[in-house]
Amino acid sequence: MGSDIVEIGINGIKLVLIFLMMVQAVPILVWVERRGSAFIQNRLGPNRVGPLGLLQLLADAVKFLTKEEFVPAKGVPFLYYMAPIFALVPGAVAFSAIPMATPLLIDRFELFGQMWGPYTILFQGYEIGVGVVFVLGISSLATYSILMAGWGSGNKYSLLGALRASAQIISYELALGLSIVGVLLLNGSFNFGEIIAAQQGPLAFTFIGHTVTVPFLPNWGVFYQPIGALLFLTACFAESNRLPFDLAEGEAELVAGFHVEYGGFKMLLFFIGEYGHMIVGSSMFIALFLGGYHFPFPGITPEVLRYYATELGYGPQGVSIFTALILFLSFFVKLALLLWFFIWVRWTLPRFRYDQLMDLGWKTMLPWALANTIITAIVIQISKI
Amino acid sequence: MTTDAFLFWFLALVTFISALGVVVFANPIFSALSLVMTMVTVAALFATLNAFFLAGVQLIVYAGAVMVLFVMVLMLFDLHKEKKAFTQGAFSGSVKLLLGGLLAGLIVGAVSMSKELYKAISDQAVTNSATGIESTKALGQLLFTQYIFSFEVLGILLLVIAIGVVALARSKGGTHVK
Amino acid sequence: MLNEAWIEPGLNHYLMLSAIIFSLGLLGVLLRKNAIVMLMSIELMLNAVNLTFVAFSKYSGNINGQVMVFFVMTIAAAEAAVGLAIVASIFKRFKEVNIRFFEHLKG
Amino acid sequence: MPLGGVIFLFIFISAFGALLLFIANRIGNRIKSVSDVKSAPYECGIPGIDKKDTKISVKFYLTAILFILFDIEIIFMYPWALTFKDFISNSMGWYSLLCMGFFLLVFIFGLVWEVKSKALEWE
Amino acid sequence: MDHQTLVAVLLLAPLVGFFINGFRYRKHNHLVAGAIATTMVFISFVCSILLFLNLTEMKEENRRIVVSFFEWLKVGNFKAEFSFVIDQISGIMILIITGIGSLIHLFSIEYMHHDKGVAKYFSYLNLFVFNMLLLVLGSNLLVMFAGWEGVGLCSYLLIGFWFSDESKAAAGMKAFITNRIGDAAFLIGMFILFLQFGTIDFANLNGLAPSTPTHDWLNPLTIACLLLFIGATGKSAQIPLYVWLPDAMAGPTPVSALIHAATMVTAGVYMIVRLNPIFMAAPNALLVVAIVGAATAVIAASIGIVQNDIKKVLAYSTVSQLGYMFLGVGVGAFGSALFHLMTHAFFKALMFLGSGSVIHAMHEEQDIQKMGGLKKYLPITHLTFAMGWLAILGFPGFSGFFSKDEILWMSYHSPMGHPALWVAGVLGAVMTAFYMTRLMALTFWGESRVPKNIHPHESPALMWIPLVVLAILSVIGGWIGIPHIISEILPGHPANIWEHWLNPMITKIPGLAAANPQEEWTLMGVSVTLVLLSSGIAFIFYGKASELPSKLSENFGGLYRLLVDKYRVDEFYEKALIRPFVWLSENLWLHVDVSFIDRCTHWCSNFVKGAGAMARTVQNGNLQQYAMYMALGLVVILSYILMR
Repeated sequence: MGSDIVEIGINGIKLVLIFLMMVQAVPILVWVERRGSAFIQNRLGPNRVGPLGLLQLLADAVKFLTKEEFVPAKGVPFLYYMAPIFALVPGAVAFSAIPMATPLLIDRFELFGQMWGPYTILFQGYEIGVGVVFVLGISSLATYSILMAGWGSGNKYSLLGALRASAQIISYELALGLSIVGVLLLNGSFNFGEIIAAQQGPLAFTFIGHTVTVPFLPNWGVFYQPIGALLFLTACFAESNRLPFDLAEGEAELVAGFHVEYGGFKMLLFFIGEYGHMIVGSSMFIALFLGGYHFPFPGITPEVLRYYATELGYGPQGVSIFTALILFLSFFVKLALLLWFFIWVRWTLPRFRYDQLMDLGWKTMLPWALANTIITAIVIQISKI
Repeated sequence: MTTDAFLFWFLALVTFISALGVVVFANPIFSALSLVMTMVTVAALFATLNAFFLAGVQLIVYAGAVMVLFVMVLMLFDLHKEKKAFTQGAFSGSVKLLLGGLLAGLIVGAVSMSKELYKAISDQAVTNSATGIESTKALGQLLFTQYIFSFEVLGILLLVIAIGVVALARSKGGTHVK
Repeated sequence: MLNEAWIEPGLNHYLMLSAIIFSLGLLGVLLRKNAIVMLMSIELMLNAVNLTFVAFSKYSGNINGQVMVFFVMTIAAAEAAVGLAIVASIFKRFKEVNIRFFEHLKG
Repeated sequence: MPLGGVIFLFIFISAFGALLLFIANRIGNRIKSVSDVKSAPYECGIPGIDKKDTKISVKFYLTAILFILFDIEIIFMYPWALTFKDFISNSMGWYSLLCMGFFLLVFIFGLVWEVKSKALEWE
Repeated sequence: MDHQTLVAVLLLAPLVGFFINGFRYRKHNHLVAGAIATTMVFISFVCSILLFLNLTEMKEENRRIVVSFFEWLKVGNFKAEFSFVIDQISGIMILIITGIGSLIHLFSIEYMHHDKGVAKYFSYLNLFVFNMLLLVLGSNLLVMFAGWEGVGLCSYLLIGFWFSDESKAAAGMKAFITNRIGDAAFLIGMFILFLQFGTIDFANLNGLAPSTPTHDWLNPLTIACLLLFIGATGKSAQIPLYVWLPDAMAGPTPVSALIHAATMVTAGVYMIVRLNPIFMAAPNALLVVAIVGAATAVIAASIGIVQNDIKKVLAYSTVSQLGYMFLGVGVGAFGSALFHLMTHAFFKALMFLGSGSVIHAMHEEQDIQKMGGLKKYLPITHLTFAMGWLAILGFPGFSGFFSKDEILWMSYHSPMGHPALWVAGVLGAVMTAFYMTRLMALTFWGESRVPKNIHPHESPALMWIPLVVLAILSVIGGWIGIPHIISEILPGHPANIWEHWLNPMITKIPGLAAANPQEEWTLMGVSVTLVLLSSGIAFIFYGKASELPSKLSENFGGLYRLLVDKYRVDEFYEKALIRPFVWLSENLWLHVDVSFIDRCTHWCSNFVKGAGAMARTVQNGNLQQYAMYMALGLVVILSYILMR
């Protein structure tokens, strides 16, 4: 985490900030979701509390906090309370592994009468060498929260919902895991940093000795792996139990799925978990297929930004902060657009039937992902990219 | 006490406690969740040993797949806290406990009395790379050259198991239908 | 006793930890009645062995140990799959997971 | 060492969540004694049936088992994907492709078999 | 393609055919199965040709291709590679096996097309070819033995192919069991060789063979050679183990042609030729080989005279011709024996296929008394069969003449030979001429005795094409091994390609004097004259439908009955070996087994029962207790290791 106490402290605070950022995004997203759905369905949505209904969030929070607290009679209290807490963990832990901008350089400074630094602070929670595997591994822990909730409630509907949700999640985890093999083949790395760095600049690749350059397109993974990107995004929808894959909730037959017995703040934590999944999925999609924090305009590279910052008269520390913030903005915009896409899809598409859902996962997406892998490998071998 | 040492002792403690939990929890579901915890801490221990890829695989395969299966089956079977979770028989029980203790004691004693193995060569080793990419690549190279036969055989084994499991799940249970 | 050298983790520490966890798993297999818990205890033992493999791999600088762990994980997962399928088909018919009950299935 | 950060985050989030729940518990509208009706499992209004012995489709754990097996096969592709370019630069690309090709063949055979055997059908 | 691939394809093609036809034998009709099987063997044939061409391009000193696939066994200093060698000997053998094999496969398509299990038949045939190639190509005795057992199995399967007929199933069993006796001896011989030389690799064995021959009967080398020869007598149907071969005619006729005439039965000869330096070091064993070979040649031929079943005649002829090969081997003329092996493969395969054609035409009738005058119905078969007839007679210019004459000459001329052996050989040749002419006369010439309800017809093209190819080979096949004395009078003095080719592989006979041309001409003249005379007599006897044969058989009734009963060898075996054995077994069972051993065992079992009752408390089916014992064992072993 760091070499001395201050660096450890900075990193710790950074982690907390990233987590809080994720938590804070949720009320905003809830608002966007409600307003967005209203917009799509041609109604008004929350508009009474505060301007544009923005303060609705605050009112909701207060309402959640004052809900009455009890454990269902047949429930297992420990699991009942553990489940919402644990719902928070995988999303945040996985999200922290994804780089959001270039690192910050901190000059030497004085604190407590001692000189500290210089430090290089990564614009991510922590850099993991095998980041892709790490994120997949941590995300796969999300199933437990659902299973614990389903079991801990002591209700057959919630248990059934939990089983359906987890069966769905693991089914789509196959397609998810397989759809990124193509990206791994192209990059030969599990490291998000390296994968993002490879997507810098204009679209350029070597095909059987010919170098092809498309100056107006960025060198993003989505252009190399369109099928992989599509499958990945679809699997992300299923992984976060969003419509059109929200079979776990199934209002008609399961009344709300695994969190039927939950209310108040515990329910909110589940919401945070679900949005956390969306955020992790989106940012992983960005990192693998949409060039990470790089701008969609091939001309604006981090080097160019650094050059501008130097021109503006910043020192090394200032340059790094300037660059990182601008790049973070790029990342943030992509994330926001993708999250909007999630919401948009949710209110546009109807729900699948459960057998259709399983068929899609096992019989459509898995074979396509396999085909994608094989074709990618053969093309790489032939063209020796 | 360095960070490494702190991490190790912390993880060792959590691993021990959760492993103990697997054995002593009367409710199988708690046992299973305890085992999940053990798996996660063992993954962390792998990471302290610079086997990052294996740590990830441990999370995906064990924590994310195998234990999900266990928990799912336990929930499907609707198994609650068992009144008699342990086998009866005070004598054999104590013998078994003694055996377990003896085994652990013997190994721990033997290890603690032995000298540090491999201390000299551990510095320049390939497994010591910080990011784990090199060791993962070396693992892949090895897997596809020296262990290629085992690899392919494993593929076939998995196929056989997939077929067998479907057959088992289909069976109405037992060959002697009365 | 608790000097600096002892606190700093080395190969021995990992081996001891693995031995202890292995013994716990063994006790689980020996003492628990529930067949599923026994299977889980076996997984625990396998994990302990994996830890040994990785520790040796690191301290001897030989990656072969990690490949072996990879295989062990695969086999363990496969074993769990088959074991659970068997227990499940017995449970479906007899509603029983007690290991002593399985003795009545012979012949 | 990123591991420290991960563990820190794990513990921090758990503590944070627990704290939130604790606060909600303190602030929340607490009832002295929860009535049996209120705490009964949700049953759409009809009286709850105590028996939890519901028949749950065996498909769930069958899916989970098949998931394990296929997941392992996919995990095996990761080191291959990682080293594929190295193999190509050692001009062993076709060899690597062939090794994985056989593996994938077995994989595909398994998948096709499962589909054919209707193990993946959800009525 | 490199040699490794070629050899792999050569070996695996028939095996693939076996699997394809074997797994889907209910689905394939005769055309599909036959096409697959024939193609596979033909692929092997092409590979053999390529390998052989490669071989001819090599230098004469190291003309061998060794292909090693993997280490098969390694126990102590015993090491066996799964490797194959192609040299002058095996190069020719693979050509014969795959070449004749593909012709016979082709023939079988039409011959077997009525049969239900035709795909099964072809799969067995392919398996046989694979095993035969294994036998021939193996670079050590173990691989050879694997093939040796494999061909035995295929022979058993194919003899008993129509196993619903009990006698045919019994014939298969008989072949299998008789072979087993030989195989046991072979195995022991192999062990002795390994003990003696520490290797079973042919190259090493031949290199280690002592240069000075041993005349000690009890020398391990002599014993090993004799044991190997017993193995050979089993496989190659020599006295005393020849009895299975005539019965083996129960199998389909193409099988008889391929297995029981052309290839498998020659395995014994091949084995001895392959190990010729070893055998040369044990002249006593070779003497036995020569005597047994000569005796077999005469006795089998004499039985052949009175047989009425067309295939039985050919079967005894095969036994007799194999006797010639062993005679050649026994007098040290390994090259000539191999030469005769090849020509015999040509003409005997031809005649078996011809007989198959006849049987096919006659609607499964095999009795030659019911044939006659078939010349006009089966012109092609008759013509080709006649070529085979001339070849086996040793008619000058035909292939059999060169090879048989070479063996006869060597049996006289070689220091290891003896005039008596020559006399026996000529006697055999004379009888061969007699019964073959009788066969020709009764089958093709003279008056038709065909029953009214049978209308013979010429076989379809798929059947006669192999006949024509084999007939051509039977006629010209001998010209690659022209003896010196004949080549001297021929224009251009064609060289003896055969001898030249095999020269590096064959041990020279020590003390071989230079040939006296006059002597050789004389002997050749005598034998040819006698043979022609004998066939002339046979023609008069049977071709002219005279009374002479029946008169003769009346006058020499005892001898005739003896011959018809095949010297009563089967009965003798029944009385002398099987009955006493059964008697001994019964007595042992009644007096030793029941009254003594059973009591001991009962006591033992009671003891065990008592002990088991005590120990049963341990074996209670409690899994966890078992695991506890395992843990206990672990702890004990660990503490022993630690406390040591």
